[in-house]
Amino acid sequence: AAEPVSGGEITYGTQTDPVNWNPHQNNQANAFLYLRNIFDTLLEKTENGDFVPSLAESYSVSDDGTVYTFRLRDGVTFHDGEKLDAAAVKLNLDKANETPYSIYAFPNYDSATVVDDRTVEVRLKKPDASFLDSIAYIGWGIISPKSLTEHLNDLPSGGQNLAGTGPFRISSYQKGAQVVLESFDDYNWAPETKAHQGKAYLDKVTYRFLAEPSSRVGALPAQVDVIEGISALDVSKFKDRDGFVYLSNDANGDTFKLSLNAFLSPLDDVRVRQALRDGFDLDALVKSLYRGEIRRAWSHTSPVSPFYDKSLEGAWGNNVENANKLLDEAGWTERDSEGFRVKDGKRLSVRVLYPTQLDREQRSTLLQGISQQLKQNIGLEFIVDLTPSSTYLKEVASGAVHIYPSTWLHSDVRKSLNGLSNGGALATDNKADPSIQPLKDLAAEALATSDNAQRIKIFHELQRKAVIDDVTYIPLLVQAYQIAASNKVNGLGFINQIGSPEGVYDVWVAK
Amino acid sequence: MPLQSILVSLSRRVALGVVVLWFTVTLTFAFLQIVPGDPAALLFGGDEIPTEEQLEEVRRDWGLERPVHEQYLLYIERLVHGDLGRSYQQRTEVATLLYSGVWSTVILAVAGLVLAVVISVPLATLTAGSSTLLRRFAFVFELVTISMPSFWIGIILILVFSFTLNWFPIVALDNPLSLVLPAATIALGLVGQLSQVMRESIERALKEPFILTARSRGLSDGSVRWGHALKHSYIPAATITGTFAGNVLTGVVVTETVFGRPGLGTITVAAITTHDIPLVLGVVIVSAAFFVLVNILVDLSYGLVDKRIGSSV
Amino acid sequence: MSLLRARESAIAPASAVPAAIAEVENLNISFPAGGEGRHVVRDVSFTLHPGRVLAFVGESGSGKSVTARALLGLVGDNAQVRHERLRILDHDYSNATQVDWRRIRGAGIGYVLQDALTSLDPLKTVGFEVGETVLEHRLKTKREIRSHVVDILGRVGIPDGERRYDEYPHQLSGGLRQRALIAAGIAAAPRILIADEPTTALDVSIQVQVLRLLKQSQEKGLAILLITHDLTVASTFADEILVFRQGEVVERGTAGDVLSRPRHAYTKALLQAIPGQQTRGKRLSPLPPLDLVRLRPPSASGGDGGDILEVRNLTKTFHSSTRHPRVAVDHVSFSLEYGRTLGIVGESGSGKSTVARIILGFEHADSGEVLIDGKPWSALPETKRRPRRHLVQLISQDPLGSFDPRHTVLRLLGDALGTLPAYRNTAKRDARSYELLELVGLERLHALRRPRELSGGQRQRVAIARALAVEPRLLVADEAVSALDVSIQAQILDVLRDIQKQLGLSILFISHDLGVVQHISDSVVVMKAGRVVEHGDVNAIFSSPKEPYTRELLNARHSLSHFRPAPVDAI
Amino acid sequence: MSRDNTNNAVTNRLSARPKRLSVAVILSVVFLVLIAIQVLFPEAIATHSPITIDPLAALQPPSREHWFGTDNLGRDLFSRVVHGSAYSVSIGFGATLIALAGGIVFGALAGFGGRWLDQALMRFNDVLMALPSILLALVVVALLGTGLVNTLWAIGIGLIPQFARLVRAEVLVVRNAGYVESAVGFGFSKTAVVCRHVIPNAIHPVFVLATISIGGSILAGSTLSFLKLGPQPPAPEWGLLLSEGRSVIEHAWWLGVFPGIAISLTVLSVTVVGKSLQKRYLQKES
Ligand SMILES: Nc1ncnc2c1ncn2[C@@H]1O[C@H](COP(=O)(O)OP(=O)(O)OP(=O)(O)O)[C@@H](O)[C@H]1O
Ligand SMILES: Nc1ncnc2c1ncn2[C@@H]1O[C@H](COP(=O)(O)OP(=O)(O)OP(=O)(O)O)[C@@H](O)[C@H]1O
Ligand SMILES: [Mg+2]
Ligand SMILES: [Mg+2]
Ligand code: NI
Repeated sequence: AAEPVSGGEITYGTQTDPVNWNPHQNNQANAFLYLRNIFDTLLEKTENGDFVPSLAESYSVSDDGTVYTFRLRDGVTFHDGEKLDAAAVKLNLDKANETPYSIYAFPNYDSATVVDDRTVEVRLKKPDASFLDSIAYIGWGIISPKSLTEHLNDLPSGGQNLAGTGPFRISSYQKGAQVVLESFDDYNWAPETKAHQGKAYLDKVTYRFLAEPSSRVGALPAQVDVIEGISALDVSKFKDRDGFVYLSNDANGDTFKLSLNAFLSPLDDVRVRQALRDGFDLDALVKSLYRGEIRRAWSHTSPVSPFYDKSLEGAWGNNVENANKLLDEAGWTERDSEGFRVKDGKRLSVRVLYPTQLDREQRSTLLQGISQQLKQNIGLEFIVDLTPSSTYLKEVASGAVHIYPSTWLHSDVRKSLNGLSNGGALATDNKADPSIQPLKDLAAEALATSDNAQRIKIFHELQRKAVIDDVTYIPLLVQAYQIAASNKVNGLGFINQIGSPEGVYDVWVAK
Repeated sequence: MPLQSILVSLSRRVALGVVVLWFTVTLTFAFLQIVPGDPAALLFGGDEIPTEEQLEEVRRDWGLERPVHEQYLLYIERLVHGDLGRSYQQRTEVATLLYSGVWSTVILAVAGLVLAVVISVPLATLTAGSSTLLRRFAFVFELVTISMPSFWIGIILILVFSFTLNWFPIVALDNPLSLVLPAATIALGLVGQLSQVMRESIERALKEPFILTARSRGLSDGSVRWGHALKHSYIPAATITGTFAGNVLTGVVVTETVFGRPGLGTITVAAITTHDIPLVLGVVIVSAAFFVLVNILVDLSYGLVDKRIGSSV
Repeated sequence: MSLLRARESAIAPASAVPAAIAEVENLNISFPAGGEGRHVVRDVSFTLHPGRVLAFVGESGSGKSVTARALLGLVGDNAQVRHERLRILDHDYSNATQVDWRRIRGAGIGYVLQDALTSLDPLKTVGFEVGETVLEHRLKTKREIRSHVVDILGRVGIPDGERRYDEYPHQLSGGLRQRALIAAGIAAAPRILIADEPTTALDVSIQVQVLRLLKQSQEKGLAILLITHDLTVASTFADEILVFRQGEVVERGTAGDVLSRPRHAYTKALLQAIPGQQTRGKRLSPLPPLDLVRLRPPSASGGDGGDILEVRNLTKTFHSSTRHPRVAVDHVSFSLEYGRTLGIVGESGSGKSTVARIILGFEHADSGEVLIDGKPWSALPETKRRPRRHLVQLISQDPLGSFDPRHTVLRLLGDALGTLPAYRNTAKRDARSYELLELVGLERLHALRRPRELSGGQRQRVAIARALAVEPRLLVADEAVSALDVSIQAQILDVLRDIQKQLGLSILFISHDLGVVQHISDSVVVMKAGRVVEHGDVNAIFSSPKEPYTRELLNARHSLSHFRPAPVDAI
Repeated sequence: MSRDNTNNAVTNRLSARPKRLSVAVILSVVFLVLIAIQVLFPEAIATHSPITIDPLAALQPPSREHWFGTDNLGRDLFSRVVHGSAYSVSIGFGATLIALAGGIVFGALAGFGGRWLDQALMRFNDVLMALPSILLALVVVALLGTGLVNTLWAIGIGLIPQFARLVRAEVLVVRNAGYVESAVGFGFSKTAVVCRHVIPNAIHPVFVLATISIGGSILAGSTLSFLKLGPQPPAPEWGLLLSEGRSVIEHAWWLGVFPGIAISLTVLSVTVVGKSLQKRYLQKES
């Protein structure tokens, strides 16, 4: 409506203090809103899945799909005064593909070559449709070569030595408290996905980490201007209320779902998995917990993804009668004193391991609700084990966990496919199982093809197999992000690629 | 002569403190070795399960493949040189991380302690040995603060004084007012105990003959309480405050979490839950050193207040 | 009662007495809150005159201190005070407010409390405490205070006042502390000084110094109210004496009259109870002798003529990390015959208790040896000594501490009896316990009390009964009567003497009170700084001491007893 | 007249000693009895099942049907609080028992053992004290995992040094007490003296501390729950209820208020009873 104005500052209450400020090493979706202010990528992904220039003003792909050539924009400088050139980009790409330094190494990456000052050539081991996703992902954000060579060890802890090319630079960082970003005056290379060009409207933004949801909600609007991560109960405080803006966005990528370990008894019997899937009323639970602010999920893949299979909606779930029949068929006919089904003296029981650190938005409560319903409806014991992440990793590695609730929030085709095709595996030990080979082949085909329609078809097939036929995944929630702000703050939005809150480049404050 | 004996006892205490520190570090080190979980897996981070080769690489990188006793010796050797190692999770110098948190925590703790003393001293002194309405109020107030979980106190303070009344911001850290509520949370955790202990010793002192003597000189009730009796509550009060200060991390962990403040408390929780061994050890060292230091200071202060102690030890 | 009244009027102010500066008429004090309305002072009247000393005497709890404190309005918040007249320094204090009282406290009346250690604030300097009165009443400014205090300290005989000013009470000896307290009492130049037991906790020689100091103040025109339970002190010092008993004044008169011609039975009993040379061989208390014949152990008669206890060349040094090693016992030798009593006297810290503890086998001597019954004792390992331990029993100053607080008297006696093979049976034990209690003059109802629920005298009796239970041959009494009132002390001394006479026990009697030792002992050992300075027959030593130290001790005592009342025969 | 004239005074003083219990103490005891009944027979008191969910009845305010209201899964809060008492009370008692046992063993060894053992044990105690109890608890939880029993260990171990110190100090005092020496004087053996006199007399203040630390342990347990390191949902442990309720306190105050009251009143009662025990003990001592 109104004309954007430059100047001013805001305080932004956020959930997460990043564990690691190095974009090559950070995998917290909730941290991307800071990183996107500080770093740019070579390309940027648009809403409809295309890639548009950012630091690279153009790119080309060789016919065999193994060589990508990037032409860099001229006149780009880093916050520390370094110039963006081909050598800097090569250094970043090499670093981003070096393990264990980087967690975003691309399996088919072969090498990068400096062709001239502004041209870089990347060679892949074999064609891979998901490469550009990585290029556009913040995980491959371009860091100043000086930072990478001289201050590599300081980068995780943030601070002034962490220099990118983004519209904001780090002014100060207090671990556990806040990070203050200030506008980078030279910034003049916004991609076309942005609403404006030139330097950011805001002079300064203070991100204050407020892990307590009630603190964020309580602090708006008197003490902060914007918050993210709003629980369903609190939404009514802002939504359609005078003086506030409320935005919500479904996440791209995967949904929040149960991954079933189909290799571990009793889940190795597909009837048991089906019964589990159909033995509870997800709609009722989601409604009571989230009051319509968060949607239930139907597929492994997010409904906003171009690969989403809409036909799965209404195709499964809440069929207690059938679930009981399936369990009877599978031989779980006896009951023990607590009312659980028993076969050969063993109780029908599955263990669900969920790290406390990931528990947000009442997810563990949802799991408890499911557990209760499964007990009441089909006599299945669904043990929800909340554990600190340090022990979690060990337990996962042991392979003795049946169910593993998770969300992988990448829009990265390859990773999505990986998840869809590994049979719901949690642990390394079943990766080589021959039974999932056909899935893997399908996934590989989807990656290799350049035909998007074909890819979508394969995706749909995989989703249906995972949810309906094999029941390796039971989708639960469509992950969503929320932002609330006082209504003088304009220009807030979400990152196209994954749907989490965007940086504040386009944000301005009405005078 | 007295100075010399103070120095002797001081150096003995410091030596003892160093032993305690070393022992603490060793014990924690041993403890953490048995904690399940592969640090290499943590180091790898990321959302995919690393392969065995990748883990090997990480282990080599961090010296984790060596026998435990070698790791221990190496750690101690580095420690002696002031090197606390690097955090697994944040891959940063532990010393830097701790330094970034320590000031905020110290300010919070000191503010909390000062507030506790400022509340407790008059509360105890004015109500000792009397049965006024104020005494009854103090009784209820102390019991209530003693029996509430401190995170709960913190949440209520925030709700009432920050979000509803808007008196004390908690978000703007540069604003000194933002310290008030967290400090009050810490203080309220201590006030009950502190004023009860102080009152007890003031009451005991008030029954002593020297109080009668002081009264017989024409001193008013107030002068007797503030001028004579109060000082006698110093030692038990300092002991409690010392224990509390030495163990301040406990109070600070909760307060910092509730108020979203930076500091050692936040670092501690993160370090433990992510199994960041070097960082945990760093926290242990800092807080044990703090404990030892506070206790030395408290002990020395006994002698300053009560000269009998200085001369007999 | 009416008789007493008549006598009171008989000794109305003599013509030589200056006008009264404080008059108290029919003072009554009760503590309604502390129990069932206890009336602790009843109809007490007295006057104070410049340059004269009024003494309150009487046993513990008789209301002396409370009466004195009524002059300052400091009886206590829970007290009810009534009087017909209360005039102090020409003002009526009948309806005084706190502000009125504060004006007179310190400035008009100086108050010196009993026990100097606890009456000075341990956390304040001596100078502060002495100057506090002066500052409170704004008689001097902060600047002048130091020189004023140093001056006062000098006047009460504390040398080097400049240095002492900044010292703390614990850095002063007992005598200096008491003087500092007096200095604080007179710092604001009051006209009345109340001295509550100013000498009780002090060694004899220091007592003399303190009293001398009070005497000087009195001569300068101060009116002194002296409270003491020591008749000797009162007799030396006071112009007029009031004898208190259970809150009432039972006798009053000039010191000479009261002490030489006591009229009330209580006063007579009090005077009679004072042990010393004159009382040797006589009973101190009006109680009939105990009948202990039933208790006589079969073996006790044997061994006549030999030594029950022989101490040879004992030496004991205490080492401590912070102080210099301290030689507590230095080549001490003595012996004690069967059926006799040996006294040990000496000033505080002279090593008396340490010797006793070595004899009891609670402490190891560095060198030297103790023989009991002619057989090795201190050299034995504890396991060998254990079967014979019952032979030597301790009666301590603090019987309460020697009883397990959880146990009843019956259980305490039963436990002790349990060590004897003859009393393995509970019924037998109980019967014997009751018998023992009766023998030491206690009643059956006391058997089910816990030690805390008994009075000091009763406790000491239980301790004696318990010691006797195991059929000992030697009793070690370490300050066994020091904590008791004169009359109770008299009873216990009588009990001890009965025991010795009738059971043929030997007693090692330790005390710093020369009179007590003189009364009860056959022979005496005088100790100083861990060494035996003199050793011999009591009469010989007390009448013609050879060593200067012994003479010094006796002199100090003598100077307190110009006025030695003649003993009164048992009633 | 009795033979001993101080006799009466003493008896008077004894009967004069106030034996009355204050109202606060009586109320506390009554409340604790209620809690004990809840712990033993939760079914008898609870109106609903503590775990049965009812999505349609989520987040209802207190009513005749649901006395304390319902939580976000429609579970009856009153029933959850009733069933939760067992958790909180076991944390209080369990942790204290661990601390008591550890403290007595430690303290007694230090008090009776030679100088060297004493020194060694006390230095070790210093180390335990130097470790902030929260860190100790966190490490124990990291070591053993979360859960009720582990929570209880985590808290109990942290309390041991306090108890060990007290036990040792008491043992040292009692060991030098007159009655111990007197028992030796009667020829009792060392073991007999220790068992009959030293331990029974040293134990009383330790029990007083134990009473008070029950309350402290319940609070510590709720703090661990707050940090997500205590018992795990759906256990209705009070601290957990409270920390779950805190985020919705503005919309559903009952979720935060009732568990909070339950914790506070319990801790308060235990503290009041403990303090009154302590007072009686001191009174006996003086
Ligand atoms: N504040 C008080 N409350 C209750 N009773 C009191 C109080 N002060 C004194 N008494 C009682 O008053 C009685 C007289 O006490 P007081 O101190 O005058 O005795 P005393 O003659 O000075 O004895 P002592 O020689 O032991 O000092 C005692 O029985 C005492 O218990
Ligand atoms: N356990 C001990 N450790 C160190 N020094 C001690 C010990 N017991 C006694 N002493 C010292 O030994 C000396 C003699 O003490 P002891 O108790 O035998 O004196 P005393 O003659 O009984 O004195 P009092 O009349 O005051 O009871 C004192 O200086 C005392 O300080
Ligand atoms: Mg008195
Ligand atoms: Mg002695
Ligand atoms: Ni003479």
